[in-house]
Amino acid sequence: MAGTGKAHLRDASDILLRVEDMVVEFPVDRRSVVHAVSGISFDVAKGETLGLVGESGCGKSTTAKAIIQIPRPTSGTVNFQGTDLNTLDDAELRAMRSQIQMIFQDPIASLNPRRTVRRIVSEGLVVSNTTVSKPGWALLGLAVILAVAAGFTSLWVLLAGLLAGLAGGFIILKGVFRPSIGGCSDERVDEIITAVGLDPVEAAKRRPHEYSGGQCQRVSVARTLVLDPEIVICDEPVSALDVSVQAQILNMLEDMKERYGITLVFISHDLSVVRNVSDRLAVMYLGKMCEIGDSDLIYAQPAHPYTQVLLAALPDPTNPHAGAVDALDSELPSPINPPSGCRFRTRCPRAEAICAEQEPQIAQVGTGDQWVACHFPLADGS
Amino acid sequence: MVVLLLLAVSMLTFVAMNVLGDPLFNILGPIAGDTENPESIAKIEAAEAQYYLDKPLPERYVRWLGDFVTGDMGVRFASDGQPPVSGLIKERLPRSLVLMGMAQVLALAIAIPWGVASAAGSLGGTPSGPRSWRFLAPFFLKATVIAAFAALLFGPTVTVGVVVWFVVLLSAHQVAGTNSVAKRFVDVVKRLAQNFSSALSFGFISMPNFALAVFLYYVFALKLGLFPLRYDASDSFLTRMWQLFLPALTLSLPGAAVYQRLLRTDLITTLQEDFILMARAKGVSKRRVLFRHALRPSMFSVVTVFGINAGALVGGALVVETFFGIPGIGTAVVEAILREDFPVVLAIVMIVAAGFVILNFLVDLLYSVLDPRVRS
Amino acid sequence: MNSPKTTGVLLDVNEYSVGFRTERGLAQVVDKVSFQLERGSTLGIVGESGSGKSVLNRSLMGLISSNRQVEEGSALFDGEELVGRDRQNFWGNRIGMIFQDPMTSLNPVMRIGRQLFEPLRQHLAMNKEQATERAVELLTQVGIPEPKRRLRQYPHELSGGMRQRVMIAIALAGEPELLIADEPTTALDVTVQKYILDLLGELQTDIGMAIILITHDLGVARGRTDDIMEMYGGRVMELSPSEELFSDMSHPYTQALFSAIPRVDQPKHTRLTPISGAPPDPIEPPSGCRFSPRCVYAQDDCTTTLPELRGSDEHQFACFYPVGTDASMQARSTNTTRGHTATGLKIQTAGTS
Amino acid sequence: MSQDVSTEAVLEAVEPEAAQEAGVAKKKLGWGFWLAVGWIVLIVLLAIFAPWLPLKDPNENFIDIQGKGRPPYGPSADHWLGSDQDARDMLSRTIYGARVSLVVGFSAVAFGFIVGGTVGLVSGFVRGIFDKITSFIMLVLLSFPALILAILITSLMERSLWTIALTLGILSVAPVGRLARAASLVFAEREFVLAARTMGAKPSHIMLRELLPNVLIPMSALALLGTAIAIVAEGGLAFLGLSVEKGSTWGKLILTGANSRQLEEAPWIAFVPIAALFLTVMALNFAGDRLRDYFDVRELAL
Repeated sequence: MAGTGKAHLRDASDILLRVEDMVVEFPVDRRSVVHAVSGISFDVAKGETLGLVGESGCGKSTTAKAIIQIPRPTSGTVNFQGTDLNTLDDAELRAMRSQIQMIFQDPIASLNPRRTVRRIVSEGLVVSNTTVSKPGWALLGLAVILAVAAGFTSLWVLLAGLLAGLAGGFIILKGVFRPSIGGCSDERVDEIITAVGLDPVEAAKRRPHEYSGGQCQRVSVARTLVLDPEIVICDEPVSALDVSVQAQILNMLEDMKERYGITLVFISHDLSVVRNVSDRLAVMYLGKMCEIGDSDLIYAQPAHPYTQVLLAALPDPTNPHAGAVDALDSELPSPINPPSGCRFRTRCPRAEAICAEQEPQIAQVGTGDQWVACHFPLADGS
Repeated sequence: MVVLLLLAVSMLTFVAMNVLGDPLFNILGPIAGDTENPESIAKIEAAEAQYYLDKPLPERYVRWLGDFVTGDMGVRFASDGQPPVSGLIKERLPRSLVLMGMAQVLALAIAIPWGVASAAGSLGGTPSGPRSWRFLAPFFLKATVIAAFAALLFGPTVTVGVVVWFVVLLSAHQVAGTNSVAKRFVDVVKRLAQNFSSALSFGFISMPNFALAVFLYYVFALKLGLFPLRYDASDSFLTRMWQLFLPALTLSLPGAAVYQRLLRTDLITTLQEDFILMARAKGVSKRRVLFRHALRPSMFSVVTVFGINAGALVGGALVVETFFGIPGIGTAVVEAILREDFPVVLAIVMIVAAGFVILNFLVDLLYSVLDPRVRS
Repeated sequence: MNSPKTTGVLLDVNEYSVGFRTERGLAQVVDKVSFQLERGSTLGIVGESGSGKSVLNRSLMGLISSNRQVEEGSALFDGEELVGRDRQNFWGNRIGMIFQDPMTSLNPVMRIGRQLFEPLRQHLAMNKEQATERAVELLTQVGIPEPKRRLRQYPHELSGGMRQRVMIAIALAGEPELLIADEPTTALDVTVQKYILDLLGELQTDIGMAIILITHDLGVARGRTDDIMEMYGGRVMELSPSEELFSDMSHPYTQALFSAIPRVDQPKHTRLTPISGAPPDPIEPPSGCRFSPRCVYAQDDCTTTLPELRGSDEHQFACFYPVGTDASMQARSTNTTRGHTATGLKIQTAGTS
Repeated sequence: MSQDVSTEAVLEAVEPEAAQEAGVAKKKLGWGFWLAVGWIVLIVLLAIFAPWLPLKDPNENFIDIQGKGRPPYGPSADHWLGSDQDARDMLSRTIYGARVSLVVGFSAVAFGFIVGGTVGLVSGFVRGIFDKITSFIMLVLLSFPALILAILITSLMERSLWTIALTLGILSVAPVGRLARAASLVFAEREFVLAARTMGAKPSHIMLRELLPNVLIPMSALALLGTAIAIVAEGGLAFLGLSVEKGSTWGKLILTGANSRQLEEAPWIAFVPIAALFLTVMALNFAGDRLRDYFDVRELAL
């Protein structure tokens, strides 16, 4: 594992996003640093769904957030349609934001509780293409200054001034900031709300806490679709949902993909969900890439020992790999000082001496789109 | 960080006193005004020299700081022999510290059992049987205390009424199992008791300490004569402690109510945690779960407010000392401010601010004792 | 160790119901559930959230006690009636329980040793040395390396998997005859999950205690339980030996649940068949069978009469049109021809709902 | 009250969805809340319209040696709440006293909330240097014993209504600022703020549209508690004789009635203003606490 190397990157024309040698580290205290992501490279073609799979602590969510630069990666390039996002300053980055969107794991927490669902969905339009807030700020500031100045004369005037300032500010806040969304976008908002399976009339009245988890996740999807994004990164979108609702959301995601031609990066710890959703698949362990390639190939013949262990442990009722290899009886090493060489070696049933000294490079398995970073890959993928 | 804070506080007070007030006038009184007659001019120069009033402000501040750090808090603004400030502090500070210390201890001693009792209901679990001693003991305790109060305050007729009421309530408890009227009666009383407890805690929070002082003084000192009317510095140690008890109680009740409400809210949140359910599923008794498992993780906001409350406590002590006539640091600072005797004010403000900062530092240490996660 | 009678029924529950009085009326969260648990066997209780599976077990154990709770029916634990009695003396020494989230199920400010000693001292009256020695034994039994050192550590110093093992050790300390595991591995990673489930299996064979494994994941229940009881809307939908539930499922809800799960052996982008609609409201449940509003086979009698459990002794189900019988084929075809079920659920002919 | 908590908690803890489905009604505000609000409205109206009410002149002495002997007179037909030692009517003095106390209370809180609230909100979201500086300033203000600082300012400047209100306002900036910062920190970590940033929202937009509405609600519940504290602080100053020179406030009235001789003979002189102050402060506290529970603001323990 510990896959450095970029042999698996394709140079086809329709590559939308290309991440090279991305490193993300968080300082813990003066001396030590958490190596959350240490040199990840992958690419995503237009219309494709890339699954990012791994257990908790493998850095998949950190990778997702680093792609949209919240926070920015420590090093490495994130090339989106020809521009490296790392080099953009905040303003330029904000202009690109509408093209890369994100859906979160906790459906209810990712929606502002104080606003109606329809307003949340249309928020994207208000935010991305209006610069209305400048005059709003000026008016609010003026109102407060006026109130305080009047106050110097006598206390009653101060009180009246403060109240007037507050009321004025409130009206400004409500009035100026709620520009009437342009004609066309009203239909677009309603169209998308219906597309994700919600009722626009209902949505205009009700707030997030009046919706179930599944419905809230539909709102999140609608909110991103309104901006007509190129790529949507889904960070464990269905993990918090029940099986029956999970199926509804996965079907809806597939429909939205076809209808709006969006590309998905789907992050999950559940291999059966990823199997259903993704065209290509990347398996991560402790901040490194183990295996990447076409999902049919990998699920049929996992090349990396870690992928095999994951598949064997899966409690899916009809799992052909069940019990192929016994469970790992050890703990995940700490990301503050990860093992040398291949990071899986401390738990890998096939580890040899070389695994500790030398980091395995990513190499192709056979002739298909399957790449693995391991000194002793499972040739036959038993 | 702590030093920086103390410097900022002292600078703020120093500037305020000098810029806003008129130090010269405070030292010499009206003489400072008439600059014609030579004799007062001499006095003015002498005072200016002694208090370095002729020097520019920053220099005077540095000079004052130098002295203060070495323990010499300068001399008071007073024409009669300028006794050193530190003498005043030494005499009055211990008295106030005892008063405030007693108040905080009393506040916690009242708040913790009261908070735990008011939160215990949310733990569920079958209430102890009406005949078990765990039910009867607190019941009789409450009954006797209330009856005693009634006897002292309202005389025999009311006391008899109270006793009858408790007998009825006890028999209702015994019968509650079978007859539903008694059960409903018991539930109503229990609900009223809970409402009374939260109303009481609200009452203590809303009662400002000066109003509370007047009220307690009226009830306990004037009417019941339980407490002495005046504080007398010359009395024996024990009587002085007893004299300090009522003011300390006045100071502690609002604090106790705040701590009780915080502890109750935190306890109710903690009691919903999984590890409490786990403890119950282990067979741990209700009392042990409350005190051994739930109390410690719920003490956080009480400890935080304990630190912040110290600042407010000084203000409270000031009011209570003035009302009860206790010559403590509170009365000293009020007199000093009124007379703009600013070395005294500066010294007291510095001591109080230092006390506040050090106490909050100790509170932070207490966090790591309470929660090992903070240590790592 | 109390003498482990190896055979016979340990827990016999019949017509057991739990409801909560709320402003809007009685929320019937568990409705007339009946099942039996042999000594030393494992019962899997499967159901989605809101199905009542957790409330059933926690109220059986008497952990939920509020004056708004309404308990009916009977539950005999080793012959003693549980319902209506104060069950505090059962906790820990006769019934043990472990919970879902290892992060919050151990007291964060108390050393692991002390949390282990509590049941040992209380139920087995052990002194300090005996308790320490027994604690080390228990920790080794659940597969924790360097047990002595662990006793002095705090929960936050251990990983999720380790903490779950400590919780199992604590639950076993009182040597209970029944261990209730409420979603024990939901919060854990797949690899650690497999180890914990294997561990529970081994412990059962060593100690011979009965286990109730509560989970929302059919896969977790398969192969690790002797019988599976499936719950929906507070009622039992199907109760059968675990293998038989998968090979010859009878209740439409089991079939719907099974077809909604994404499977590793299906090719990518296969269309899932979700169960449309949402779980029932316990205060105003749908009349008749509670799954009828979401069931593709629903006929008129499903909406009027509440189907009782039927079928053979081992394999029971609560449905008039069990899957695979020609009655259900007939029901399905009538619904597809008229385009909707008796409860108004639309049936897309192309099968993509 | 605690018994209800356990049922919702049970339902929530045991089956989260069941709790929502069981339609557990949102905690109502209850009759206590409306009673408290009623009292506050009554006091505010009385204070504002005092001159037009059929009240006796608060400073006029109604000496009636023949009829009732030497003042102070007990509560009687023409003096409902009795009179003080100079035979002035206690009822009208208390109502006029309310004018100052309430004005000081509300304006101090208004000042504290505008200044402290804004600074806290911004520093909670922006963090960085601005947050460090403002937090240090607030810490300095907090480590000053509030009452001593108040006495310091009032004794040095001429004590008009305006200076007292401003002083208490400055004092309330620090605690309010810290609470606003805590609230802002809590909400800034929430995922919907991260979602807004991923949609390209400017920091100013996020603060105004995402954080402010969420922080405003809990802060408004605290405003009532803040007013109560400000009124008590003004009372404290008045009790030490440092409040407004002209006109009377509740604190001053309590001071005049509080020496032991007065208490012995005429306890109502002290207890009338004490009752007025106590009821108002309790009403404010109670209403504030109910609002806090209603909006379920657990993160902002006062």
